[in-house]
Amino acid sequence: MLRNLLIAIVLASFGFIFYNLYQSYEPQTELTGIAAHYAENGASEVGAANLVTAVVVSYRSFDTLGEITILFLTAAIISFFLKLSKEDEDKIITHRGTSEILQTASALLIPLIYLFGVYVFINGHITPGGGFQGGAIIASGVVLAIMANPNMTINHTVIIWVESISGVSVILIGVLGIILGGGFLDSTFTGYGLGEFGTIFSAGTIPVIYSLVGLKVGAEISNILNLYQKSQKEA
Amino acid sequence: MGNIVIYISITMLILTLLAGLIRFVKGPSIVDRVVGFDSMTITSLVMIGVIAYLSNRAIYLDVAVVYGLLSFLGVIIVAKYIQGGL
Amino acid sequence: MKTKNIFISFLVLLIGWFLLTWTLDMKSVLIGIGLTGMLAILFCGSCTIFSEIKLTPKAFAYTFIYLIVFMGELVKANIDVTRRVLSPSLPINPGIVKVETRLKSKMARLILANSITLTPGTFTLEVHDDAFYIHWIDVKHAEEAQATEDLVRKFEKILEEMYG
Amino acid sequence: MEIIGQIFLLIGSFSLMTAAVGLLRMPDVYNRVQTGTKASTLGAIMSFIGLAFMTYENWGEVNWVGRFLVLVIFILITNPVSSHVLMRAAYAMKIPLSKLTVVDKLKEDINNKVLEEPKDE
Repeated sequence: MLRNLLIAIVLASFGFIFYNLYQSYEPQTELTGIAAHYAENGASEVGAANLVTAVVVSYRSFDTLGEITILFLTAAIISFFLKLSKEDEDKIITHRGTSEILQTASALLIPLIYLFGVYVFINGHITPGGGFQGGAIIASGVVLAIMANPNMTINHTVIIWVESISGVSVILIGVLGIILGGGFLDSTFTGYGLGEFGTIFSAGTIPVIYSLVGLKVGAEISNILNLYQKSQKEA
Repeated sequence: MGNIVIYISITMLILTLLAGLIRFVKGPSIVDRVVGFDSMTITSLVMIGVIAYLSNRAIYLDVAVVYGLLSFLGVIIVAKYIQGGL
Repeated sequence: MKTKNIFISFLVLLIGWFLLTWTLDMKSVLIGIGLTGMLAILFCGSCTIFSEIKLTPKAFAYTFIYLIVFMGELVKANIDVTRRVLSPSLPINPGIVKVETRLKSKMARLILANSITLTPGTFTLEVHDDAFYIHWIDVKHAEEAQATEDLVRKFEKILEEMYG
Repeated sequence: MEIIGQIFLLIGSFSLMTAAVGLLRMPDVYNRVQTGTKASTLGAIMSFIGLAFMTYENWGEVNWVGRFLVLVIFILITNPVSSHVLMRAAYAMKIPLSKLTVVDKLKEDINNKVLEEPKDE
């Protein structure tokens, strides 16, 4: 009784707070300062139909580089704490067998999920989405594979190579931006052109950078998933 | 004429969401809750479709595909979890 | 065999790419061909799931027939559910029955299970070798042979033509 | 074209509503999953087909049809599979069947040792 009363009081006070917030909210009708510059010149300077992508990968791509680094550090720390012993790696999980229907359906769906993830990060500049989202979709394909077959192993060497090569390539493209464009990680090279607005080869190097980011994110999250799966203790 | 149909169907979709919510709150077992939630997810997929039609933006449908994928994975993970171990 | 797997997966993925991009722009098509080829080589070398269908005109004709039969059953299922749910007395008579299938191909079994799930009043609950355990909302025949005749045969005949 | 789309959309939302009513009225988990899955699958498919028809004016420039087709195929594959997995889990949890149940062959086969018992940890 008392518990329900407390819950009701908390809900009511939340309602009060949100009502006040809603009452005093006045939508901003005009963009100010740098936002106005992005909104006006984003399409012509960068050539991306998706303005968020223009900001994330071109104007503010140094931030994105930092985010990738944070993700990499997270993966490294998790793999440090979940360090596998030899018997963990060879362990065979014996739960109740997975349903045959789920196994077949996952074999059917996994290539399609990968295709969708690749589509999301290659078309990051003309559709909603981008590198991080595409990488997460690829990792969800890995989740489905693990669900359907608990004893699946992921090839560590391949993941580490994909991750390192895509990470280095992002930096290399950034350095190329200093030479050919206006600065580090500038996505508009002189002489390369922006391409036709709204097609797949527009917006300079954004599709390339996003593909590399997507591969890197997908590989890192798959690695974390694999570690969790293997270090799971028998229930 | 067109708008009336859209309003009617949106009303029905909201009723469906409410019914799913009731089942989600009430449902005696965990499976009932998951079923209610799944029904709510599918209804929201249709909602996203209707919203995409109303605002004339086809790219919202990509969001619907991702949402459907995540709900599918969610149901499977919960089902695996409640029968012991992932 | 492996080449056939990769090639058919490549075609299926390419159709998916066209559905997603919906353009015949030269560059997009070329990128799609490259990507789907890479995906097919990397992930579909050993998956037989796409290539189990027989590549004969007859099989394609039966695929078409199957789609029509399936759509009809789906609509019937919905009318059935509506009738059951909206009638005040809730006319249900549920139970779990066992049926046998002759199908061996994994894809055909998946399609059969999904079709049973989406047809009036039946739901695949458990699969064990050749036995499907089906939750039937309105049990008419409890014994195996009769239930198989009722629930499985109409799909199985067509699927056998498609997948052999 | 537009009229066809609207009819499809109405049928679809009505099916979704039927699914919801089924979720509320049915006596046990298994029957709820049954009605829920069937009606909501058909409802979603019908609504998407209807919306695809309703956008016929700009099929050429914008990708409506392809995305709706992807959604329809995706729902047709995943929805029955996820419900099947869920119902299997419910049976493994030994959630009791409704009192109206007349026959349970799966139980008989588990008792006769044809099948192994689903482990509930």
